[in-house]
This record gives sequence, structure tokens and C-alpha cells, in this order.
Amino acid sequence: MHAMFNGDFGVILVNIFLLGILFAVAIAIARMRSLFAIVMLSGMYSLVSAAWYVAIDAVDVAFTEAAVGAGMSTVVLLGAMLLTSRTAKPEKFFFRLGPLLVCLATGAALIYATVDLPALGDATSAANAGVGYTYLQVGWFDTGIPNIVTPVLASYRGFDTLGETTVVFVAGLAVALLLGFGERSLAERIRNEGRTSNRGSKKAPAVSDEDPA
Amino acid sequence: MAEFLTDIQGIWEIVRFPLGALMCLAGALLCLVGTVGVLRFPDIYTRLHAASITDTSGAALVLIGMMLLSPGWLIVAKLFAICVFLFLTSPAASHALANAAHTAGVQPIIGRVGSSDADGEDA
Amino acid sequence: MIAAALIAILIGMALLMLRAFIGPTLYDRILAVNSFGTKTVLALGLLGFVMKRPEFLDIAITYALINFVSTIAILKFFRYRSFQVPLVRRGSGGNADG
Amino acid sequence: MNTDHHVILRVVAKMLIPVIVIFAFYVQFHGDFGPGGGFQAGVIIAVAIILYALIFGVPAAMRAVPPAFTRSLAAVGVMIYAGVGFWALLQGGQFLEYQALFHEPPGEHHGQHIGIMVIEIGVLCGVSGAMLTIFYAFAGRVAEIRDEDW
Repeated sequence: MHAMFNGDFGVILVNIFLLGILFAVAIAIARMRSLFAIVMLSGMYSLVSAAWYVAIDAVDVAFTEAAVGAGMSTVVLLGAMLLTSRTAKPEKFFFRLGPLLVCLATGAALIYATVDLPALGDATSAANAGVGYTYLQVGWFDTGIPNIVTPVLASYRGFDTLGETTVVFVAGLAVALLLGFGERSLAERIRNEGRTSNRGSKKAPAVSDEDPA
Repeated sequence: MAEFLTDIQGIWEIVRFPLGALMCLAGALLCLVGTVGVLRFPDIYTRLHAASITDTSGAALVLIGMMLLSPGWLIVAKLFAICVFLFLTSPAASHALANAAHTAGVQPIIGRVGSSDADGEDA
Repeated sequence: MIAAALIAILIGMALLMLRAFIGPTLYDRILAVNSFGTKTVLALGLLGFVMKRPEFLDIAITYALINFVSTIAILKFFRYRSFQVPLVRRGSGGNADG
Repeated sequence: MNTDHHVILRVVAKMLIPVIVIFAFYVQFHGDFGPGGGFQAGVIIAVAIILYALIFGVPAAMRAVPPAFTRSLAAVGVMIYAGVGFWALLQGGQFLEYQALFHEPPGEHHGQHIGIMVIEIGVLCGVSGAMLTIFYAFAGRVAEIRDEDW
């Protein structure tokens, strides 16, 4: 009884529980029609998946998921959703059959592939025994930085990270070129304020058809 | 006097781990009670009440328990920061939620709620 | 005992998830997701202590700060363009509106 | 009518936004010793400004942090990153070879620390600028929501 509440068993139980919650949230997202609820549930999904990343010791990934998934992605999804409709249209039954078959086949292939995967934290697996082990050995001598993720990202794979930063920049630029830079609303706002001559945070109702006498 | 102080420190070092674990457990149970309230209360305002109160007090208990368990002062400082942030954001979010629901015209359920299961089992 | 506290908080998260699924109005769902964020902060802290590596509290701080932003964003944007639909939606989340 | 509808949110946001930015810089410069780094810090700074835009309105945020500034910031971030590479080239090393920044033998870490810190600052600028550009692009197409309406 005492062994139930210490050490590894608790962590395994937590893993199973978090994965169960993830599964339930994913099913609920697939079943819902209201896009607001879907946005909120995707925020919940990122919360739980960050907790799961911490439980399996992938802390930097958890940090990125925490920073991006909770705040940024919710806001951007809301902004994108407000430009479209608020509910998803239900599909016909026959149109859903093809994607279902594709999903079932892919899931079966993935489950079949997990048989060959090494165990979590296996020291003799290909990822840990090859170049990863070399980085862990020479990282401190080469760079003198305690967190091994930072030198691998910034020093050993610095060229990749340059590419990733460029990808983020190009993504922002592409969205801005497609949707406009957002300065039109600011210009309208300033024009309205100049017309009603009502400055500050009074938030005057900016109706444009009534000219103030 | 110095012996007495070292004695106090030794006792504290022994006592703080069970005390912290106990406070963590108590706070977690409080959070659990609050979530049961969120699940069973009839309308949005009572659910907000259950969630808000247990979130702040239960979270404070859990965080103080973790402070007692923590090995260093940096961890204590981080936990204190989390405590301050939760105390700032959680009531503000609850207020904004209640305000938005009220502005949107959500009416609270007043009076008896039909069946008998709504009475007598609120904690 | 910390593991027991962690499991209690996880059960609370599951109950809140249920409320987020069945919530009649959208405000119930927002309430459930906000409370779920607080529970996740506590669960992350307790998870660090269970795994004996409490240096990971930075992630919990991030959530404590950022969860507020997503709640405010959803609250603010929910009323937009809702003139056509009834304000209080008594049905489930799956009703169709324009 | 003249009451401030969201006074509690305004006060809390005023207290919270500087803390979020300071925490972002902690994440930025603590990335060598724990979880964190430029990408996460950039996103957290963007979230702080998004919170400002949500509470005080998008036009106020556009006056504080103009869209022209954010898209220049994104470009400047990528240029800082690439500039470190060209700095190493000028010092006689290869592209992004931090060891060549100060002509150090292997085992010396000064160039590595400086190089990684500078490129993390570049990533910070690039990511926060790009995220804010995306947010402004979406927020500029949605009509402003009055305070009494939510």
C-alpha cells in the first residue's frame, strides 16, 4: 500500500490519466460544432499536453507549448474565427466515410509501428546511443552551457534555427500581406476621434452618421 | 539560547515535510470539492461561486504546502510568485466572467429548482 | 501523500472537463476552462515535486500568467457579431446559428 | 454612462503586464540554465502586448507599439541572427561558428556565450515581431468592441 504512493507508479498513473484526458478532449473537439467551444477546448488540449510533456521530462517542449498554446494560439484562432462563420457545417454521412477510413488506416499503421519503438528513456536506443550521446558528452566541453538543449539548438544546429526564425518571419509577413497590416482601423479611429473631438478613454459611441452640432 | 534555536530548527526540519504534504492534500481535496460544486450547481453564478472560492483558497493551501516542502529559497520565491499571480488573475477573471454573463442577460435561477436534488446537498 | 494530492487534482481536472463538455451556455465552458487552467498550474507544481525536480516551476508561472489572457480574449470576442442570435443559448453547444 | 466599465480588469492588467514582460526577460536570459529561450520569451512578450490590446483596445496598443515597428522588429531579428553568422565569417571562421568570434581555442567559452546570447536576442525580436504582426493583421479586420458590450 505504501508503494502505491511513491515514485514511479504515481508518475505512470499520472501519464495514463493525462493521456486519457487528451483522448477525451480530442473526441469532444471532433464531435462539437460550435467553433468557440472548439477554440476553448483546443486551449485545454494544449494545457494538458504541456503537463504531459513535463511528466515525460521534455521541459523545453512543454515551455513552448505553454507559451504558444495557451495565449497566442487561442487569440489567433479567435481572430481567424471571427472572419468566418461561428459554427461548423455538419457533413453528409457518405462524405465522412472516406476520412474515417483514412484515419483508421493511419491509426492502425501507427499502432503497428509503436511495437518497434524503444522504451521511454532507453539508453541503447538509436536516438540516445548515436549523435545524442555524443552531444551529451562533448556539449559541456564545447560550449560550457548547462542546459544541453540550448547549445544543440543554437550552436550545433544554429543553421537550422536560423531557418526556423526565417520561417516565423515569413509566416508573419505572409499573413500581413494577405490580411493587411491592420493600420486601416487605426486610421479610421483617429479620424472618428478628430471628428467628434473627444479624446482620451471616454469611448464615445463612434457613429458616423450623426454630426455633432 | 543557541542550543534552543538549533533545537527549534531541527524540529522544524522534521516537521515541515509531513505538514507540507498534509497541506497539499487538504488543498487538493478542497479543489476537488470545488469541482464537484462546478459540476452539480444549477446555474452559472453558483458555479462561478464554487469555482472561484475553492480556486483561490485551495490553490493557496497547495502552494503553501509546496513552499514548506521546497528545498531552496528560489523555489519558495517562484511559488510565492505563482500565489500572487493566481490571487491577481483568478478573481479578476471570475469578475469579468460574471460581468460578461450579466451583460449578456443570463438570468440566475431563483427559487426552488423543481426536483428535490438541488436542495440539501450543497457542501 | 503528494502523489495523492496530485491524483485528487487530476480527478478535479476530469470533472471540470466534463463541465466543459456539457456546459449549457458558453459561459459555463469558459468558467470550466479557466478553472482548469488553475488546476493545471497546481498539477504542474505538484508534478515537479513528485518527480523531485521542482525547478520546472517556470512552466507553472507561464500558465498562471497566460491563462488569464486567453480567458479575457474569449470573453471579449464572444459577443461580437452576436446580434442575430439569441444571447442566452439554452440548448447544447451544437445549435446552428449564422 | 461615465463609469469605467472594466476598472478591475484595467487595474489588474496594469499590474500584470510589466510582470509578464519581466518574466519574459527572465525566460530569455535563463535559457542557458533551465527551460526557456528566445522563442518562448518572444511569444510571452507578444502575449503581454496582446493583453494590453484586449484590455485597453487595439488602437491604444497600435499607438504604443505601432504595426510598422513590429514588422521592422521581425526583420531586424532575422538580420541580427544572420549578422552573427557574417561576424563569424569576417573573423575568419565559418558561418555561425562562435568559436571563431574571438579567435578562441577549443575549451574556451566566451565566444559561445556571446554568440548564443546575441542570436537568442535575434530570435526574441523576430518571434515577437512576427507574432504581433499576425495579431494586428487579424485584429485590424475585426470591428472594435465597445466596453459596455462584454
